Amino acid sequence: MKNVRPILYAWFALLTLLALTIGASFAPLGPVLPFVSYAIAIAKTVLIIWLFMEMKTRDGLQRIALGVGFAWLFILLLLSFADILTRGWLGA
Amino acid sequence: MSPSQVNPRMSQEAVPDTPEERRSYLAEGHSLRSWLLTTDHKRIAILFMVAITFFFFCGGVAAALIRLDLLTPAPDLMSNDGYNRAFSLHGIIMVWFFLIPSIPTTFGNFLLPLMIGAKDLAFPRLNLASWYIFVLGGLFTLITVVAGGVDTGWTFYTPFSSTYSNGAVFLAITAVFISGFSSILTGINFIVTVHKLRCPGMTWGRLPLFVWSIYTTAIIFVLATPVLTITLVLVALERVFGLGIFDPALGGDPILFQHLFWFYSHPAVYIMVLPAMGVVSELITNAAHKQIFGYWFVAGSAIAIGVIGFMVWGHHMFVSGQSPYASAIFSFLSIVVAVPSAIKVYNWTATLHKGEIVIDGPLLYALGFIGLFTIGGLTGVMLAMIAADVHLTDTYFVVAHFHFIMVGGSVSAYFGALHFWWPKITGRLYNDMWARLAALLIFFGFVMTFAPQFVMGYEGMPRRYHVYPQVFQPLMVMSSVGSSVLAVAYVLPFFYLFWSLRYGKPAGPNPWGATGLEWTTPSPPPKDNFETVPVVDKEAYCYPEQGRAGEPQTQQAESVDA
Amino acid sequence: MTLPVFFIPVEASAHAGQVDLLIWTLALLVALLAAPVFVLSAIYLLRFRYGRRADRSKAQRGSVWLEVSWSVIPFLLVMGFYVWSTKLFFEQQSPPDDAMTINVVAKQWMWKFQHPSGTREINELHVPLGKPIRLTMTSQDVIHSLYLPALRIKQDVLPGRYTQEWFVADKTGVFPLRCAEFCGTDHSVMGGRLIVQTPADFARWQAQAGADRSLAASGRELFDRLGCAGCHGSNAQGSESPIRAPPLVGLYGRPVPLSDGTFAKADDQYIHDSIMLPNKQIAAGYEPRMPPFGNVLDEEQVAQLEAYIRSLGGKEDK
Amino acid sequence: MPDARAVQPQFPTLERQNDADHFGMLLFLSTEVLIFGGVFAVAFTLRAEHADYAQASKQMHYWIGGINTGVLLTSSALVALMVEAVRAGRAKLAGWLLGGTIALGLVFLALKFTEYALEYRDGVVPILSDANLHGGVERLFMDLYFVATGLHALHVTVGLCLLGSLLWPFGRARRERTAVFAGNAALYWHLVDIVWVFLYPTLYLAR
Repeated sequence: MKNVRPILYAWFALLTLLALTIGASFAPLGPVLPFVSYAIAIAKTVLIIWLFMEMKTRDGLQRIALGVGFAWLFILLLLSFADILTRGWLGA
Repeated sequence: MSPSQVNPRMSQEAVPDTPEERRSYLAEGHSLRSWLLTTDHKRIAILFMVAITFFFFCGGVAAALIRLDLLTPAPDLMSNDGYNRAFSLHGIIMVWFFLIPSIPTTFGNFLLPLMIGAKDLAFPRLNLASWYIFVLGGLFTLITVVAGGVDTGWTFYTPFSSTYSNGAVFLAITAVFISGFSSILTGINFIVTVHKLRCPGMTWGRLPLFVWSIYTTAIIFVLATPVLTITLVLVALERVFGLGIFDPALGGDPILFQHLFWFYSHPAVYIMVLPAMGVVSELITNAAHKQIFGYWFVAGSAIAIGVIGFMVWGHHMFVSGQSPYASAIFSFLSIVVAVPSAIKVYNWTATLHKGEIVIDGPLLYALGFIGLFTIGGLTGVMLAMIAADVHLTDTYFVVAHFHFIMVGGSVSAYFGALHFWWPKITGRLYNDMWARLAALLIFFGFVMTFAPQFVMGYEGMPRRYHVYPQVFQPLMVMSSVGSSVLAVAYVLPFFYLFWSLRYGKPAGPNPWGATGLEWTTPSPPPKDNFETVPVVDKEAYCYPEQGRAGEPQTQQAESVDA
Repeated sequence: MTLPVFFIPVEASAHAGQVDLLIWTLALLVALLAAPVFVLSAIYLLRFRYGRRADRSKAQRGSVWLEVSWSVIPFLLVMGFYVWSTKLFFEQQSPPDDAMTINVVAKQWMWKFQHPSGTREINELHVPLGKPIRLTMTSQDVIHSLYLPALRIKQDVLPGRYTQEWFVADKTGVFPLRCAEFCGTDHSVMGGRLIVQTPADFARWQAQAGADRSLAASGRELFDRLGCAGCHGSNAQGSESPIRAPPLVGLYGRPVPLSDGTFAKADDQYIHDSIMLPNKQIAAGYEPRMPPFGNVLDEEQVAQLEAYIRSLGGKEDK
Repeated sequence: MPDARAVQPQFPTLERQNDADHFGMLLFLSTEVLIFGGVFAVAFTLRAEHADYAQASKQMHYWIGGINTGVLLTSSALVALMVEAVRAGRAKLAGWLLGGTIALGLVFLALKFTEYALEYRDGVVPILSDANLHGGVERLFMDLYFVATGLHALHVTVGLCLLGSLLWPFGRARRERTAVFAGNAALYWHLVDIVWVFLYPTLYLAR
């Protein structure tokens, strides 16, 4: 049971981040809020993947197997938003 | 057989026509139960083959109805709704129940473990589950037909599919949704198998190119299908419960549906064509009896197609109301993805150089693939040009373009694979003269069917038209006549192949003098494939330098006593 | 009847000629790139077929130079076409400012056109020769696509959104007009005619076809009938009571501050959405009180209201 | 449940087999990422297109969502500890940790359905009870809310079934095979957690 301590630290960090994200949603951040919210969500995800899902100790292949899903999601979002955000730039 | 019917590519050693000493996978049991509960990848491949052949003919009947109806510009055979249902079912069945599973689930399933020296796939029970899921999806398709069919086209564009269509959209979506899980499970199974079950010595650089292709296809299965799954769920919810997601009347975005749909459906085209490319690499090298030209370029281009293929979907949407800037990006990326395809075609041509080429059935199918795929691919480059696409998209030009790739290309390769590995699967040799005849008929019937459609499309004939302007009738008739030739050519192999099951000569382990590990096993292979774990010490396609005069060898190490 | 193979279908605009040039040059490129595959395969099949004596020594197993050259050269060739075609496309996407706007409403299974003069027609589109025409299009139900093969243009027509295409016809005559996006039962007969006339003929036609009043006047009438004046003021100058609503005079084409701190340009799409889905974007300083008219109005009426609001002045007064 | 002796014939060693199981599970999780990715693509797109899309999230019971996030994060930590315990051969401790995880999963579902009931009472459920839904965009938001959380709840249920199937053979927890299965079930549970980590700011905190 040598990995207990990192798991507990991670758990503590996750709950702190949760408090932070709730707090941020009440702060007057305006249009910056989504970026803060999702940055915190990504930080949480990294903690879960790295420590809970043990990607820290896994080989490259297994990291790729999980990472590829996120990478492809990024492709999907990036290119569909290339459309959605630039619509209507050339007159209506 | 007369000498003209003897294939010189085949080894002429006499094969004793006696029962195998070891039992083949086919002899492991003859009960229905022994087939339906099998976990043997070879038997599951046969199960898939039976299922997709059935759907191939279902989709073919729909195609025949369409072509028959289009003989005249007036609506005479079917009503408008009937026609819409016919082409929708043709598309749905052919795409999801024939083309996508065609080569991966049959030859992929059968050959992948054999080619890498494994006893089975990594998850045999999952493999069987994959077949049952596929059959369940197919069952829903048949229920859809009974329930009156569906009239959305295979693309299910919203808001037509979610709100306005009067067909059995929910059932059709359920059918495709279910079959998607079959793809995902097959994909995971193949990827894990290639990574974890290669036999000793089978390094990545020694993998047969068919394995590279199937591996890339599996990656696309795993990464593209989930997006289709969730998209179909959303459309179904919108249809059944009236939720607002893509419905513009509620503020939803119908173009978003097209983005999500084509994120799957464009890579799906590569699901159809990559395995075909793998087959052609095998067939060409064996016919030329020569190492492939540029192994790493051919293997690498498969991966490149698989990855870049995910970034080009927007070229289906140049006139959809997509932002012109996004269109410009997608147009550029579409040109980029054409490069690895070109590399493959040129490498196959170069492989023929200085080969010792036997022109027989399998090679003719492979050449048919190369010719039709080249035309289909290059017209695809034309369609990637936005200004040209604005005129040509949604016309018969596009119909011709993708049929050249998916039918002319992939189906030719499927038949090529069927002929090349038939002796391995069944242990019998067929009559090659008939094979050559069928291959030529398929090629010419195909060109006659679809070449006129390029012209019609350029002249402004939109696709999915039941009633069409009189001026197009001559070309339509030509196309319909061609399709009847094509129909005969597709049926023909079933006769001589089934004939060979009973009357064909026994094949022997390696009738073509090929190098892959699958040819070191008896034909048909025993249940566990290999008696001892094979060891590989040679690269793929290690054909002797002296051509056919040299000693045939396989990738298996000589020193290992089997 | 002769087979209409290898002929260039009628071109009714300069753009059509350019697209044809592009397509035929591309066809040439296709032939050029496919030729090595077909010719060399045939030669090799003959020269190196089994049983024929040929020099098979020193067969190459690969060549990086060859690989690079046959991937880079075609790629650069095609990149030239990319620049050409994309430039052509962007021209086709940017209508000139003096274009005459015709509103197009598609519904299952017909095309409706409204001229600025108020003339309406169904499945027939009369346009004058030599004048830039902009079609502002929307759909009442599903996605359609307005395809004018003689002009080599096509654009999907979406529900809830405006899309546009534009052209200058340079040949008089009657040309086909088709729906290119599958839209249901009678998709294949959802067509019509594009009739290009000389300006004089066009004026004669318009006088004959008649229009009781202009689009803007119809819009004004609608504005009164729907009771818009109750909130927006009888002359659309805005009102403080009983409910505050923004003034519409001088609105068109201006940036509008929104409640979330951003700005939106008061173009046709903005006005359309403000009528049909008023909660989508809320003008700063006003309560979201406006009822949605999505179930009350059809797209033609919205176009009339827009014409009225345009006529009240604004930045892009046309 | 396969045990330590069951190396399937296609694998040369047990280690390779375990490796393959693990690898297959990770690939499967990638497909799950993309399934939920489609939902997020819809959420982001609609938010980009409608200025007041996020306004609708003001009426969510964000504190229930917040507690639920904490519940899931904690259960995730417990299941990670459980895997450690199984590996260390401490079956009894593992059993308690597993029980804790499952209990927290059930708490999550209970809270989730309480929340649905509250929303029904508030009149913000499209179609069923939409008295207090103002306008199309709010409706659009709530539609996606129910799709996304419903799909997530389904995954929580599947995850609970997976973990629950560990309970019975737990007497054999010390065996290698079970540690692999436990590890894979835990991976699934972590992914369900990650999805929620993104759903929470998307649906509850998007003011």
